[in-house]
Amino acid sequence: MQTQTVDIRNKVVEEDKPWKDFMRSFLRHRSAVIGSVIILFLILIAIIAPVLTPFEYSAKSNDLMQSPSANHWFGTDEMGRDIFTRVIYGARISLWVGFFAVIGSIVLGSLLGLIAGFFGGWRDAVISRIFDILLAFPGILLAIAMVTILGPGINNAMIAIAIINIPTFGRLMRSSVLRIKEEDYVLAAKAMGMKNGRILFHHILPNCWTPIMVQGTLSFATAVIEAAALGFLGLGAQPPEPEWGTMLADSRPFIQTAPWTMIFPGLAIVLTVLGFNLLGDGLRDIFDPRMKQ
Amino acid sequence: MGQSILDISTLELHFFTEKGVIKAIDGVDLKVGEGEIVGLVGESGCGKSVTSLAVMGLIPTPPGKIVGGSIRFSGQEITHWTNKQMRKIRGKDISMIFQEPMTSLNPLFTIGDQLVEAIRVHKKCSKKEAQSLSLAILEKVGIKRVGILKQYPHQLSGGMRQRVMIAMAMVLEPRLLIADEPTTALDVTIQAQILDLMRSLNREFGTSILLITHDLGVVAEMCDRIVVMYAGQVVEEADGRKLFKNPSHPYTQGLLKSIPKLDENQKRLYSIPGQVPHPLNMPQGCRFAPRCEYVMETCWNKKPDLYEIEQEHLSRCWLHQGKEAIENGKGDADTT
Amino acid sequence: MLAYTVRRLFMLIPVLVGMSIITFGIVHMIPGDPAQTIAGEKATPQRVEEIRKELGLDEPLYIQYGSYAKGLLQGDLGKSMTTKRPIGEEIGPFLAATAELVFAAMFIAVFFGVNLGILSSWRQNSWFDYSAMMIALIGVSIPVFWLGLMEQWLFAQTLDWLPSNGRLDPRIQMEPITYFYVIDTILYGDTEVLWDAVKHLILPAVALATVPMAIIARITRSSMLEVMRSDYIRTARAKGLSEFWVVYKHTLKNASIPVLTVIGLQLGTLLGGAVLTETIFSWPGVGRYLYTAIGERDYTVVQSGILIVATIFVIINLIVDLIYAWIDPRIQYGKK
Amino acid sequence: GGKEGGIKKDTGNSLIYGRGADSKKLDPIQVTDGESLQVTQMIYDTLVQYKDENTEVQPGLAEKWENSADGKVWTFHLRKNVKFHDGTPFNADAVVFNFERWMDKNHPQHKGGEFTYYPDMFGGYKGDSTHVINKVSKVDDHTVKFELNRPLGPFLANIAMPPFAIGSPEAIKKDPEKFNENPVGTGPYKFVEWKKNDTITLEKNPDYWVKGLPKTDKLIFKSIPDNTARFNALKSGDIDLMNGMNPTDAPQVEKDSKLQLFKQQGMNVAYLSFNMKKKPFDNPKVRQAISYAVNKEGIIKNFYAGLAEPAINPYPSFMMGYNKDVKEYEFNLDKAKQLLKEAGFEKGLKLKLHAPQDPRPYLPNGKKVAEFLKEDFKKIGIDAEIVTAEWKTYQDQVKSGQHELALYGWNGDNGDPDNFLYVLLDKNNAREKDASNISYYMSEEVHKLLVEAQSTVDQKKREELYKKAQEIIKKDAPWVPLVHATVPVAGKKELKGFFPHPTSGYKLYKVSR
Amino acid sequence: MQTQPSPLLKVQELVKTFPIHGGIFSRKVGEVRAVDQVSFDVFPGETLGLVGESGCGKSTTGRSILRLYEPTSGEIEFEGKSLLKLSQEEMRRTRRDLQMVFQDPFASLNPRQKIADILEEPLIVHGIGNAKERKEQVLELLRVVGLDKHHASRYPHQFSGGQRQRIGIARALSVKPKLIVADEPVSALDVSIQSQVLNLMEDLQEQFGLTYIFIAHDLSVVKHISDRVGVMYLGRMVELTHRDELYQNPLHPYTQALLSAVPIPNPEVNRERILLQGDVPSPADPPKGCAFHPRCPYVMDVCKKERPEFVDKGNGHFVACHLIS
Ligand SMILES: Nc1ncnc2c1ncn2[C@@H]1O[C@H](COP(=O)(O)OP(=O)(O)OP(=O)(O)O)[C@@H](O)[C@H]1O
Ligand SMILES: Nc1ncnc2c1ncn2[C@@H]1O[C@H](COP(=O)(O)OP(=O)(O)OP(=O)(O)O)[C@@H](O)[C@H]1O
Ligand SMILES: [Mg+2]
Ligand SMILES: [Mg+2]
Repeated sequence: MQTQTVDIRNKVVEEDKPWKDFMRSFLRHRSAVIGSVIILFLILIAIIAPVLTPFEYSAKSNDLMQSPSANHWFGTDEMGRDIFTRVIYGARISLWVGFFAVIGSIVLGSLLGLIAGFFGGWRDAVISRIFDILLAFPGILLAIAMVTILGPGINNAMIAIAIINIPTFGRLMRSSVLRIKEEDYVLAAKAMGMKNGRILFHHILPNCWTPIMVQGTLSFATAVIEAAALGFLGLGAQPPEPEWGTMLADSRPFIQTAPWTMIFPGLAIVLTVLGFNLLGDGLRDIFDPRMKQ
Repeated sequence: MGQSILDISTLELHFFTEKGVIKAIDGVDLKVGEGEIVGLVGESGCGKSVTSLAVMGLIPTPPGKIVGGSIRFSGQEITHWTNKQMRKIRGKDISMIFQEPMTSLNPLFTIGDQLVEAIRVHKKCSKKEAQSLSLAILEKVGIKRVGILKQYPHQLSGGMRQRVMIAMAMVLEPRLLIADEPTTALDVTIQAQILDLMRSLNREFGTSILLITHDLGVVAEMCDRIVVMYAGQVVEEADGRKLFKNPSHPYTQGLLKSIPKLDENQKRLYSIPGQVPHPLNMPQGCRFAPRCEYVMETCWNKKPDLYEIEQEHLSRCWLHQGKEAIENGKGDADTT
Repeated sequence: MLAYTVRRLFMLIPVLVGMSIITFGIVHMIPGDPAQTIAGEKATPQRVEEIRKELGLDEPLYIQYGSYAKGLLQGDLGKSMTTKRPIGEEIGPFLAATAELVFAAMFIAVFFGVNLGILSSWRQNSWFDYSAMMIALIGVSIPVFWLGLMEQWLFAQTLDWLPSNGRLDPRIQMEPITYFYVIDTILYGDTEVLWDAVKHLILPAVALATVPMAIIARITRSSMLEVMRSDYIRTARAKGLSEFWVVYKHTLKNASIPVLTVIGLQLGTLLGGAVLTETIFSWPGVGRYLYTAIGERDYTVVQSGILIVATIFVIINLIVDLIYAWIDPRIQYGKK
Repeated sequence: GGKEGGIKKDTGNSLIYGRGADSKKLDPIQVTDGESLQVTQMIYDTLVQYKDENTEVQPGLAEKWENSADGKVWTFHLRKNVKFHDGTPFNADAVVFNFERWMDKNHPQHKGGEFTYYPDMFGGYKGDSTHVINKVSKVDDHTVKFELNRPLGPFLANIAMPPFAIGSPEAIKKDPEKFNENPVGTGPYKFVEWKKNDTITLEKNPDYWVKGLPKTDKLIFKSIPDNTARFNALKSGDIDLMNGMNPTDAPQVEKDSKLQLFKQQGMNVAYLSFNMKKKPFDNPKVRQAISYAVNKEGIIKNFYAGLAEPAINPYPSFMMGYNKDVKEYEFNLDKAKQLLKEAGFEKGLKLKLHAPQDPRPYLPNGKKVAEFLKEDFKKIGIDAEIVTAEWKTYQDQVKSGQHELALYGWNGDNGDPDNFLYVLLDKNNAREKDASNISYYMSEEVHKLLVEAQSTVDQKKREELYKKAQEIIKKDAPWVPLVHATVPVAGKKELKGFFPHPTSGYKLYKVSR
Repeated sequence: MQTQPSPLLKVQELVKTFPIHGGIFSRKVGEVRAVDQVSFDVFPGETLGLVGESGCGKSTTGRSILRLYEPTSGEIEFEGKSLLKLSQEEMRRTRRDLQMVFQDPFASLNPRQKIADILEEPLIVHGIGNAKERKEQVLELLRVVGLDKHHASRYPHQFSGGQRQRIGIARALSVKPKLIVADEPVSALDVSIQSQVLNLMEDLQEQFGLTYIFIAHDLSVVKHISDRVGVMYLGRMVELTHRDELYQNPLHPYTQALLSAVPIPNPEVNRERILLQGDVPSPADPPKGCAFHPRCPYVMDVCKKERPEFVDKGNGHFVACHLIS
C-alpha cells in the first residue's frame, strides 16, 4: 500500500519545543518540583500575608510572651506581637532581599565577567584580579564592614550581599564566555560578517545564562542566609520590620523562657533556603548536558 | 572455521529509560571462531558497543538488561553470570580495548601501575615480575622507551596510548580480544601501524579478535568474516570476500555504494535516503524498510529473520526468503 | 613543581596589594573615630584631637596608606590602636583558637561528608542515598547561627551535657604552648583537661561543620558518580578488578579533586566566616577579634587582621592547588 | 604527668566573674573603660578609695591626709609595711615615681599608650598652662606632698579614681611596654594569666594589707560578650557573678532559688533627645506633644522588667538639688494630639527616630524602645522611621546632630548635678561636632544658672540654682527624660559580701561564698 | 597551466603561530607553528582539497583565510585585493563572499536560535532584502538543501547530524558567497549520511558556480570531490597537484605513505604498505630541515638541515622534497 509507505517515511519523531521539553524534564525532577512548590508557597504567603492574619506585624499588645495557642499559632514575643504574623510578613523581606541581592550581583558580576571573557587582555587581567581579591576576603566580614559604612538597613544589607556575590557570577560568566567564544557557532557568526555586539548579544549571552540561572537560584538561598546573619548581628532590617534574622537576635534572651520566639523564625529561614536549594539543584541536573541522553 | 570461542545467539538487550524502553539490541547472532578475526560494522548507535559490553558483562544495570538470547564463551553460558564470576575471565580470557585511547587510561596512575595491576589481578606474581612482564609486552607492541613504566598517560601520544591499551589487553594472552573502534580516533598512518600490530598478535598468539568499526575499509583489510548491524540487529553476515563481492542486504549494498573509493573514480555517489530510525520509534517490521529501495508490503509489518542465502552467508531481508515464508509470516510484527 | 609553586606565589602579589588597598579604604570609610574610643566616651574634644594627631589620623589618606604599606613591606603589621600591642603578636592566639575550631569542624565535615558521599554514590538511588542527600540539603540550608543557638538551648541549657561557651573551664589555667588547646593538653599529658577542651569544642565545631559536611557529601557523591561513568573506570572493570578496588583505588583518587577544592574553599571561608559561631559560643577567635575591632574602629587591627586572614585563605587555596598538581600529573605546568 | 607546672586547676575557692568585654590593658592609667578598670582595681590600690557602696572617700594606701588652708598643698601619710606583688616596698618614692610618670610626657617610662585620664582630671600634662599639679615630692619614706598650682575642688575624689593606682616602679622600669600585660600592684590579688578575649586569672595576695582579704583564693574574669549567653552561663554554674544583664532576665533570677539579684541604684539617665536645630523640633509645642506621647511606665515594664524609675528631671532623685515639684508630662495621647494640632501638624508628621543597637546600662534595648515609641507615635499621627546604628557610628551621628529624634543617655561620674546638667544641656556643650548637648539646647537662661552654680561654693545656693534650671528645662522640653535605670547584677545565692557600687566598679575581693 | 584564469584566491607564504604561555610570569615561552609558509592558489569554480593528519594545520589555514584567526605573516589575495590590508569593518563586509562550513554540525549551530533565525541572520547583517523577501529566501534555501519548510521553526537539537550539516551549508549559501571553506564537513557524519552531503555540495557547486576549499582527513572523500588536492604535514604544504596525478603519481614520501595506509573496502586488492615509524612531532617543536625527515624512509643528510622548497615539478604538480629536486 503506497499510502502507508509515504505515511511512515515522513513520520518524524515529533520533538517538543524547547520550553515544553524543559517543562517535561522539570516536572519529572522531584527536587525541582518540591523546591518550586515551596518557593511558590512562600511567595503566595508573602503576597497574601494581610489576609492570613488578623494581626499587624508591628502592633504591640498586652499578651506578652505567650506560648503558641489557637489564637497565636506561633506564640507572641516580648512586645506581645504575634509571631506567626511576623514570620509570614518576614517572607516578604527575605524574598525581596534575596531577589534584589541576587539580581544585583548577577547584573554586575555578569557584566564584569562578560567584559573580561569577551575582550580578554588587560581588562581580563584587571577584572580577574578584582574577583580574586574579593573572593579572598572573608565574605561575612566584608559584608559587616560594608554595612557598617553604609549604615544598617535592609537595603544596605542587600547591597553588601550583592557585592560579596559579584565574583561568583563574574567568574562563572567569564568562564562561560570563554568557553562559548570558542564554539563553532560563534566562529560561524563571525565568519558570517557579524559585528561584535551582535555576536555578544545574540550568540554568546543567550547561551551563558543557564549556569547563571542555576547559580542564581543557589545564591538566592545563600543570600537569604546572609541577610539573616546580618540581621542577627543587628545590621539588617530596621525595626520594626519583621526580618527573620533580626527576630532571632531579638528573641535570643528568651530562648529558654519562650523558645518559640526562636524556633519559628529559624524554621522559616530553613524552609526558604531549602526551597531555593532544591530548585537550584534540580535546575542544575536538568541543564546538565551529561544528564541528557 | 574452527570451534567457536564466542557464540552469541538471538541476543536481546533493552535499556529501560525514563522516556521509554530502548531496544538497543534486538536479535544479534554472532560467532567468533578460534583464531578468527571477525568484523562488526554498522552506523553509529546501531548497538555495536552495547553488544561487546554485553559480552564483557559491563552493561550498566540499571538501565540496561539482557532480556533474551544467550552468550556463550568457549562453550560456557555466561549470559547471567554474576559480576564476581565475570571478573575471573575479564582481562584474562576476554580482553577489551576501547575507542578513545585518550580517556581509557586513568590519568592519575602511571602506565606501569596500570599494567602491573592488570597482571596481578589474575596472576600471582611479585611486582618485579609483573613489571618485567609489562616491559616485555610493551616492547612487543612497539614501545621501547626507557622509563615508560614511570610515565603518565598524558605524556604519551594517542597512538602510543592505544598501544599501551593493547599491551594491557594482551599481556595475559587472552583467547578473545574485543576491540571497539580501536583506531577511529587515530590518524591513517598511525591506524595502519595499530592494525598491523593487531594482525601480528593474532598470528602470533592465535588470539581471536572481534573488531568493531564503522570503517568498511578496515574490515575489508582485516577480517575473515564480517557482520553488518543496522539499528540493533544483525542484517548480514558473510565471509569478507563474499560480502564485498556479493552484498545481499539492501543496506549493505547501499553502504558499499555510498562510500567514495580510492581505487576508482565515481561520478556520483549513491546515497541511502532518509536516516537511521530513532531508537524509541523503531519501524514495526523490517527496521530498514523506511529507507529501502526494494521495500514491499510485508516489510512494513513483519520482521524478517536471518536467512541463509548461500553457505555461510546470512541476510535479514524478505527479498531472499521464499514466498512461503512471507505468507507464513515467520517473524510476527512486534506489537509490544 | 617548584617553578609552578614559585609562579603561583608571584601571582599572589597583586592580589595581596589589592587586598591591602581595599581593606585600608574600607576601614577608613567606616564612620566613627578610633581616637574617640581610645580617649574614652567622656573625653574632651581637645583630647580626642590630640590623640588623632598622635595616631597620624590627621594626615591625608594616601600618606597614611603609604606608611602602612611601608610597614607591611618590612613585615610590620602595625600596632593595635587600642591595646598598643603589635598585631602580629596579638593575633596569634586568636588565629590559633579559630584554627582549632575550624580544623575540628573540617575534620568532622570531611570524615562524615566523604563517607556519606561515597556510600550514597555506591547505593545510588537507594533510600539511603535519598535520605542522605536530603539531610545534606537540609544541612546546607540551616543558618549556622540558628543551629548554634538551638544546640546551646538543647545540649547546654536544657540537657546540660556540654558547656556552651569558651574553650576551657575558667578554673583551669594552662600555659599555652601551641595555643591549640587540644594539642597543648596532649603535650601536657593531662587527659582530664584534654576532655574538658574537647567538650568545649564539640558544640561550636558541630555547628560550624554542618554546612561544609553537607557540601562535601554532595560533591563527593556527584564526582564519584561522574568518575564511575568514565572510560578508564570501564577499563579498570574490563581488567577484572574487584568493585572494592575500582571504587577505592581508581574512583576515589580521581573524584578527590573537586572534593579537595571544596575543602580548601570551605577551610578558607570558615576561617574568616566563623564570626557568628564565635560570637554565639564566646569563642575567643579571630572572627570575633576582628568584629570587635570593627566596632572599636581599631583601624590597624581591622586592616592587618583581614589582610592576614585573606592571605591565609589565599595560601590554603594555593596549597590545595599544589596538592592537585601532586595528585594529578597533568596539571604541573599550568594549562594555559 | 607531662610538662611541669603548665596546667593549674582550681583549688576550690575561686570566684568567677562574667562580663561583657575583655580588658584592653592592665595598666590602670592607660585605660578608660569600666571592664579594664574593674580588673586593675583588684590588682592595685589607690591612695584613697571609694566606700563600698557610694562615692565617699576613705583611706587607701594613704592612712591620713591633710590639705593646706589655701587648698594648694596636700600631704598624704602612707601606710607602712605594704609591699608590691614583686616584693619591692611601697613607699613615698613609689608614689612620686608613678605621678611623675603620668604627668611628664618626657618621662622615660611614659610609654605603652595614652595616659588619658591624667590630663582629663588634672588639666593637662606637665608644662601645660592649665596643669594643676605643680610638684609631687617625698617628705620622708612614708609621706608625700602634692603642691598644686591652684586649688582643685574634687582633687581627693580624683585621686580616688581607679586609674590613679600605684604600680611597682621596679616592674614598670623593667619593661614599661609590657607592664600592660604584667601588672604589679599592691592590691588584694596578684596577676596570674590573661587569655585574651577569654579569661583573666588573679590569685590571692597573701600579704594584702587588709587582714582577711581577699576572701577567695582566685578571682577569674571571664568575658562572654552576649548578655544572654552570659546569663545562661550563670544559670548553668559556669560563672558565679555577672554584670550587664538584660533587665528582662531579672525576674528569672528572682525566681531561681540558686541565684540572687543585686540592684544597683542608677546614677544615670536615658532620654529621648530632640534635635532643636532641625525643624519642626525647634517648636516647643511639637516637643511637648511628643513628650506626652511617651509611655514611660510601659517602657519600664517591657524593657526594664520594672528595674528603673521613670525620669522626670535630667538626673536621678537621690542627687543634690533634685526638683521634686517639677511635674512630668504624663502619658496622654489626647493632649499630645491637641498640641500637635496647635503646632500645625494635625495631619501628622514624619520623622526619623535614631536608636542605638548595642545595649547600654541605662538603655538595655534601644531598638525595642524605639519600636515601642513608634507604635504610640503612630496613634497621634506621627510616622517614625527607626534608624539604628552600631554604637560607634551612632555616637558619631548624634554627636554631630545628624538625628531628628535620638535615644541616648548618660552615666554620671561623680554624683554632682553639674556632671549631668552642664554636660548635657549647656549651650557650651552644643558643639558642631562632638556635642555632648546633642539636643542643641541653647537656652541662655539655663546657661547662666549652670555657670553660676559651677562657681558657687554654697551648697544651698547651688541647689536653688539647679532647681530653677530644672523647671526651665521641663518647660522647654529639649528631651523627654525616660528613665533612671537600676543596674541589675546577678550572682549565686551563696555569695556574700557583694556591694553594688554606683560607679560599677565592685570590690570583688570582699565577696565570699 | 598556461590557460588558467586568474586565481580567485591567492595564498602566499601564510604563517600562523599561536603563543605558548608558561614560566613564572606566564610569559610567552614558545609558539606553535600551526601553519608554516603555506602557499597555494584557488581558481574560480574548482574544489581544492586539503588533507593531512590531525593537527597539521588544515583548519588553521582555513580560518586564517577568513581572518577568523589573524595570520602572523604572509599574503592573502581575494579577487586581486589583499585581505590582510582591509580594516575590520571592510573585512566584515567582505566575508559575504567568503563563507565557511564547519566540521561539527552539533557545535556550529547556535542551540538557542530557530533554523529560520539562523538562516535569516546573515541576510539581516548584510542588509539583504526586506523582512518578507528574507522570509522567502529562507524557505528557498531550505528547499535548495533538501529540507522542508516546516523545519524553519525548529531548533537545531531537533535535527539529525546530516540535517544539521545541511543547515550549516544553507547558512553559508545564504549570502551568495563566491568561496566556501568547508572544514571537514562530513567527518562527523555516518557513512550513509556522508554521501548525501557530498552529493549536495557537488550539486550546489554546479548550480551556483561555487568555489570550494574542502578540508578533510579522509583521502577517499577528498579524492572524490576535489579537482586539485594539497597534502599538509606539520603546518606545511608538502604536495599539491591535480587529483588524479596525486593518486597515481604521488611524489612526496609522506603522500605515498598516506595513500598506502588508507584501508580500501575491497578484500581483493592487495597493496604494498608503507608503514611509517613513530608519531607526528609536535608543531611546537618541529624538526629542523624537512619536517618529515624523522619518519621518512628515504631520509638523506640534507633533509635534516635544509627545508625543501615547495616548487612546481611542471604541469602544476608542486612538491617540497629533496628527493625530487
Ligand atoms: N546507558 C544507556 N542508556 C540508554 N541507552 C543506551 C545506553 N547505552 C547505549 N544506549 C543506546 O543503545 C544504542 C546502541 O548504542 P551503542 O553505543 O552500542 O552504539 P554503537 O554502535 O557503538 O555506536 P558508535 O559507533 O557511535 O559507538 C543507542 O541507541 C544508544 O542510545
Ligand atoms: N587557538 C589555538 N591556540 C593554540 N594552538 C592552536 C589553536 N588552534 C590550533 N592550534 C594548534 O595548531 C595546530 C594546527 O591545528 P589545526 O586545528 O589547524 O589542525 P587540523 O589540521 O585542522 O587538525 P584536525 O584534523 O584535528 O582538525 C595544532 O597543533 C593545534 O594544537
Ligand atoms: Mg560504540
Ligand atoms: Mg581541524
